[in-house]
Amino acid sequence: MGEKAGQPAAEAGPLAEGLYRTLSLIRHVERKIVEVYASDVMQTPVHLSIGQEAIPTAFCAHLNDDDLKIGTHRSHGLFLANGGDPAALLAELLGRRTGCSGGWGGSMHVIDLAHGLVGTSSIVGGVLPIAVGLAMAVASPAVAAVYFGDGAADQGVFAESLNFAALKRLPVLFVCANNRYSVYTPAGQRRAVPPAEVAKAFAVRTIEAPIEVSSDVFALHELLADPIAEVRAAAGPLMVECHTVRALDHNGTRDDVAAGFRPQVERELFEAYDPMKVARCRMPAEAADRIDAENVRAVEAAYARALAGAETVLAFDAPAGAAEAGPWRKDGAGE
Amino acid sequence: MGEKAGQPAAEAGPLAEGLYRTLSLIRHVERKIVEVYASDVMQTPVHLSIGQEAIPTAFCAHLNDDDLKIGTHRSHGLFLANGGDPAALLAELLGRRTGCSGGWGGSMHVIDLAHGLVGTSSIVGGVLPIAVGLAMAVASPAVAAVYFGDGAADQGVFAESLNFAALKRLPVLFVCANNRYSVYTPAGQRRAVPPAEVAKAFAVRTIEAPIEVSSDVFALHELLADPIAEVRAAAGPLMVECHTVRALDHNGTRDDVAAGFRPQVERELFEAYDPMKVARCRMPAEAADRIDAENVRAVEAAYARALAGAETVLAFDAPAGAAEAGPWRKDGAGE
Amino acid sequence: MSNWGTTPTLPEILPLGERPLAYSQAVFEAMETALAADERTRLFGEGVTDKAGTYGTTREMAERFGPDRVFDVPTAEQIITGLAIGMSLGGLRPIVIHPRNDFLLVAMDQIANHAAKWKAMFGGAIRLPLTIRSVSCRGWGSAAQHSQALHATMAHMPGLMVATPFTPGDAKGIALWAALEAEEPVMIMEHKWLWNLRGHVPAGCGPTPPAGPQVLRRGDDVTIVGISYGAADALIAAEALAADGIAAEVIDLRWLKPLDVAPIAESVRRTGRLVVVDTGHVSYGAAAEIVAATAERVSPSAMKAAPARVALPDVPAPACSEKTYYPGPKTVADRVRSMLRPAGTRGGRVTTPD
Amino acid sequence: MSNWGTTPTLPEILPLGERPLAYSQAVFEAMETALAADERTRLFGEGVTDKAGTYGTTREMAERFGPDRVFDVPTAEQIITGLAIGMSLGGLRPIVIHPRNDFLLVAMDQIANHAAKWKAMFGGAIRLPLTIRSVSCRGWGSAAQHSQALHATMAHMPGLMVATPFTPGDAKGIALWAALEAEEPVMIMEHKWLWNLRGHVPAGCGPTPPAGPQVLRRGDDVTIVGISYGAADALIAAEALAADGIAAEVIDLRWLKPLDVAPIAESVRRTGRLVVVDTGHVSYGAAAEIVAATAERVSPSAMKAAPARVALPDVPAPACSEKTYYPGPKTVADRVRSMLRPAGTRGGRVTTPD
Ligand SMILES: Cc1ncc(C[n+]2csc(CCOP(=O)(O)OP(=O)(O)O)c2C)c(N)n1
Ligand SMILES: Cc1ncc(C[n+]2csc(CCOP(=O)(O)OP(=O)(O)O)c2C)c(N)n1
Ligand SMILES: [Mg+2]
Ligand SMILES: [Mg+2]
Repeated sequence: MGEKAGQPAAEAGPLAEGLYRTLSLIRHVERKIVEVYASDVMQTPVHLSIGQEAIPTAFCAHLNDDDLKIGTHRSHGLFLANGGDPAALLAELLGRRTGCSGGWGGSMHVIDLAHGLVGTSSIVGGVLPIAVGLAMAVASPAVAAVYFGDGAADQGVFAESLNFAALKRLPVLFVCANNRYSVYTPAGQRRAVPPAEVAKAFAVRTIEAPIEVSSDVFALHELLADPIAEVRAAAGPLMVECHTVRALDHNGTRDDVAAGFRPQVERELFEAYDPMKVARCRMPAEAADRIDAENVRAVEAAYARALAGAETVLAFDAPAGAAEAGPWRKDGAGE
Repeated sequence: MGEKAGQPAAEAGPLAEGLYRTLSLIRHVERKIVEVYASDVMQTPVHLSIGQEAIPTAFCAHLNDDDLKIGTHRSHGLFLANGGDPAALLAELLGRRTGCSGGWGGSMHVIDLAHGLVGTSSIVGGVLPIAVGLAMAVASPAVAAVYFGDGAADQGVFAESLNFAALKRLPVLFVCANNRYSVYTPAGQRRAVPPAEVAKAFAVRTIEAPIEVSSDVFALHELLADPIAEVRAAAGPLMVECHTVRALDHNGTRDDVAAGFRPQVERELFEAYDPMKVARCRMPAEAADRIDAENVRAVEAAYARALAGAETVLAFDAPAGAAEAGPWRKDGAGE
Repeated sequence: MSNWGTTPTLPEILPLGERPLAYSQAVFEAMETALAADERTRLFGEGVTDKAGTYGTTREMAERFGPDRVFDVPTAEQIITGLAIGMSLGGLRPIVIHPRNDFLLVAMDQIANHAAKWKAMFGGAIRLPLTIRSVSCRGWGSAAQHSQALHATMAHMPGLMVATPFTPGDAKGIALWAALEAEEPVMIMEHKWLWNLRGHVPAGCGPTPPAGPQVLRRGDDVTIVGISYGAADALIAAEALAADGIAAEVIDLRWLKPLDVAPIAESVRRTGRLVVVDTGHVSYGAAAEIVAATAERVSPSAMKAAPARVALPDVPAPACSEKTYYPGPKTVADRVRSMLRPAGTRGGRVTTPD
Repeated sequence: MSNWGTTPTLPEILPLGERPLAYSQAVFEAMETALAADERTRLFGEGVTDKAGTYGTTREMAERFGPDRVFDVPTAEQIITGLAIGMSLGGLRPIVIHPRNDFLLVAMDQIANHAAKWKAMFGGAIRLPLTIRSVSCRGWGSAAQHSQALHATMAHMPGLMVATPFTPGDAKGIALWAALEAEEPVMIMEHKWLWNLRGHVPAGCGPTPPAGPQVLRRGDDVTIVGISYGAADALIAAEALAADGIAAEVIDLRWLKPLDVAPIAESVRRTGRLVVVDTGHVSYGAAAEIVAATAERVSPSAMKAAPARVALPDVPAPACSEKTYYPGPKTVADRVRSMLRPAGTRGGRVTTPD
């Protein structure tokens, strides 16, 4: 998972298959979550990537394990596109000790240090300045990347982060998945201008990918190749605003359009720009089917492995005021 | 003080004299502060406006008592240009009950409700969103105005404030006195772009006044006439970035250039663009001298009045957890 | 399935009176009543106008009172809060909602440096009426950044009034008072697990100003002070203790600031024992203040046992293992029982006297 | 004249040892030693590289260690703090300075939602070593927004270690430990009025890990716990009390988190009396925790009087009338004296037992 190549995308061949494999893996993992979520086996608030998967798939394909990445509450796609083990993600959602965060994080807090993912935060906008700090810690040619939503760009710290990255010419890749919603509040009630305009103001190189491109994993991958290479070559930060659409509810697995929380046009957008559909149109059907089938099997196996992990059960008998180190030492899960 | 006219500035006549009177008043009040500060009679950290006085003088001349204003730690100029009583300001610095804030605020927290000044904050950037809230409370054609420094524009909340003002087309006048320093840290160590660029990104109408204009009270007053009238006519927010120079120390009355805290060029800038000198060049000398002399007398009288006020002495015997209302009820100063 | 899981249905632990309503419904009534009663009120916050309507408490208010008075906002807590402060200074009476306590931390500068201090900084020359509603949540793997109860942090800041309404009646009355009559910033710290709690709620517009703690249940063996949802744990524990012949007095704190400790001290002088049940972290939390303020006021000779706190451990909330993380009625009851055992045999879950 | 007034020169209340240094000089030594000892350290904050150099504690560091390791920043506390977090997660050991506690409120989200929780949120899979220095100030009309002491607010947040070094030796040793050895975020809450306090400071690089409170003076009549500058008031008060024949034990708290109450409890079991002197506001503050934690651990029968707190009133600091606003040695001594008077005649300045 998480093809690490730099060549331009093609409709067939290993690069295209690698991209499609990641895209399809994210979709299948999240379909699995949707399938089991009603049973309450996953007691954690899930923010699904369905509809947006091409974005992490495309940019992560240009990154490697030395690059440090950070994300938000909606990071299943980032975790998987970055090469994360689906079983570790599913185990985390199941509250297992084998989960990527030992069960402590749940869906919103995933980590994968082996692949350079230093964590994700559920405080909207909170990771933006942290990403800039990551860029001060990496050694060239490594870069830092932050994957966030348009809501995060509402926060003032977005401007602070752009300013500092531009001022010090830091290798930060800001990737904004603009689904035009913060929960159920549309951009029109929140923003005077799109996030890209703010980046441009700070003289940060900015790319705007319309939904036609953001939903096309091959096109987006190609679009980002040179700009990311330039960040790596110390050209300073890069902002990428990807227009996209969220297929399901902000949180959970409900169809929130059907439930009246977002307008019908959102559903139509997803129908038109479902990245899986778009990719399949550009792939040989045989290859796509084969990869999907492999992913179905991989996800089932991962889920079985995840279920087999022991539940995280913690003891909290630390006295008031004691050092925080205690509890997870006892359990052992976190050490 | 605080001429409230809308005509274009002229080198002589009541408008020009009014502008000069305010400018000169601010200078003379602050010279008085410099004179007495060494004696420790004012036990409060003073952030002087010397060098920057033309800015509040010019924009306040376009505002009236229904307009709500808010400022920062460096607000003596704002307080006086807005029509505030010099004796109330000086009494505040002296810790008197007759001070504009009853002695509670000191130099950084001045208020003058009669003239629409709702207060000032010493937390850099903190008043920017509050100003936007003021704009939601005023009734047209009144406007809200915030006077702040370039350091405040470093804070992310500056972007949040611009965004919301632009989104709702609120009548907010953002006046930034850009002296290129936050304490002793120059803009080059803090900012990738000047504050005006951020405002432009949010599609806020933006005016940049170079130091030649910002130091010329007549020119700046004229420059702002139409734009402020348009804010009043519900055209949405306006950002004015005024390039300027601080004559003395960030805080206190020392010559910080001589002391090596800022480079020599800052002193030269002040020599070249001292707003008092600039204004006097454009005024009949007789009028300027007459007004200065009147202001000297007015300031002496104000200082004498201020000194005559009773010192604020408070009692703090409220039990733990009691409502905060207690203490100043006892003293009476705050009621 | 469930969005953040379901809010638990509590047993009927409060008298229902003539007009029993759920807590969330009581808050809803306060919002609609305040908006109808005073033109100067405004209501806003993230999601206030969406179909979910802040857990149902603001549903359809925008349609009824117009988009100028009820509106949604950017995901930017500093401007949200600063807006409210400016509106208040300009003569309006804003009600702002931060849907989770955790988000208050983004707005701390506006809340604690500005709203709290404005009146004092100007010697009382200006007033800053402002209602901030914020909800503390827990459960369903909310995890560390979505589970905080920050009322103690707020109550430590002079200039803020801080309420933790527990009964539906208080939830309505306090919100109305804050929105319509208060002259200071009032933080109303709600708790999501109280949404379904039912109790008597007077009809109409009855603002209730700050008041001292209220006794929810009488008893002579131990005083249990509950803060916010802690009062539910306390009431359920008291019921269990009664079966053992232990009569617990249960007191709902209601207001952290202003704090009226006298009724608690009076109760403790009678029972000689104090347990404080809080929804926040134990160390440097609200329970510490109650224990300390009581200790200052009650002669040590009146105490039959050392006081105790039942609160969250000093560890950020994990997404997993919530059953062992959160104290509950059993924790409270066990704590009381161990307090009634002869000295030297004590032991506890969160705090361990040595 | 004076910039924010002068910092008072304290009497010699500490043993000077072989190497007496002022507190600010001790912090300066910690900074230079840490930068020299570990390539991964970084030092930044508002004004860190200017000629004033953070009250002298960072002077010329940029010149000596280079602008990549020591640098100035925008006036934007969120990015300043977030930078430090990211650097730490990326393997560096940042030291970040917020020159006043008040500015921490702008950074609360980064500090309390992010730095504090990162380790727990990922089950301990990652460590976040991070030193945050912040100074509490007072006096010279600093007023409400420039006078706060927010250590209790920080200590209430699990995941943060919080120190209030009082002796110059601790100021150096704790900063070195935080910068070079800690694996968690450590908040070092300094106090500007300690800058000139002199005491023994070991030469070289001697990091001192968290330790329990230290006894600064022995006595059997009352235990006075001082927090930060409160320990200075306590020591001076103890001297005055000695003249009256009252022997006060003075304990410097040192670390709020982790908190080791045992030595305090032990002292109080002997003296039967406790006064806590704090630099923060009294309600919901650090003194409450010390009183509560002690009360939980000491049998009421061992107490000869109710405990007491001497701290700031629950009112934002005024620019004026600071002499009546701040408690001082006399307040502490009076509180002790009234505690030693027979019951019923007690009275106090900040807290009034009823
Ligand atoms: C500081 C903060 N405010 C509010 C929230 C509540 N919240 C959780 S997710 C979310 C939506 C964020 O929108 P966006 O950044 O566009 O991400 P998306 O969910 O669309 O992927 C909000 C407002 C939060 N978690 N943190
Ligand atoms: C949030 C915050 N951070 C830091 C400070 C310290 N400080 C006081 S004034 C000041 C300079 C602000 O610069 P600017 O906004 O340009 O105003 P100027 O002093 O130049 O008029 C700073 C950093 C503060 N008061 N508040
Ligand atoms: Mg979005
Ligand atoms: Mg400046």
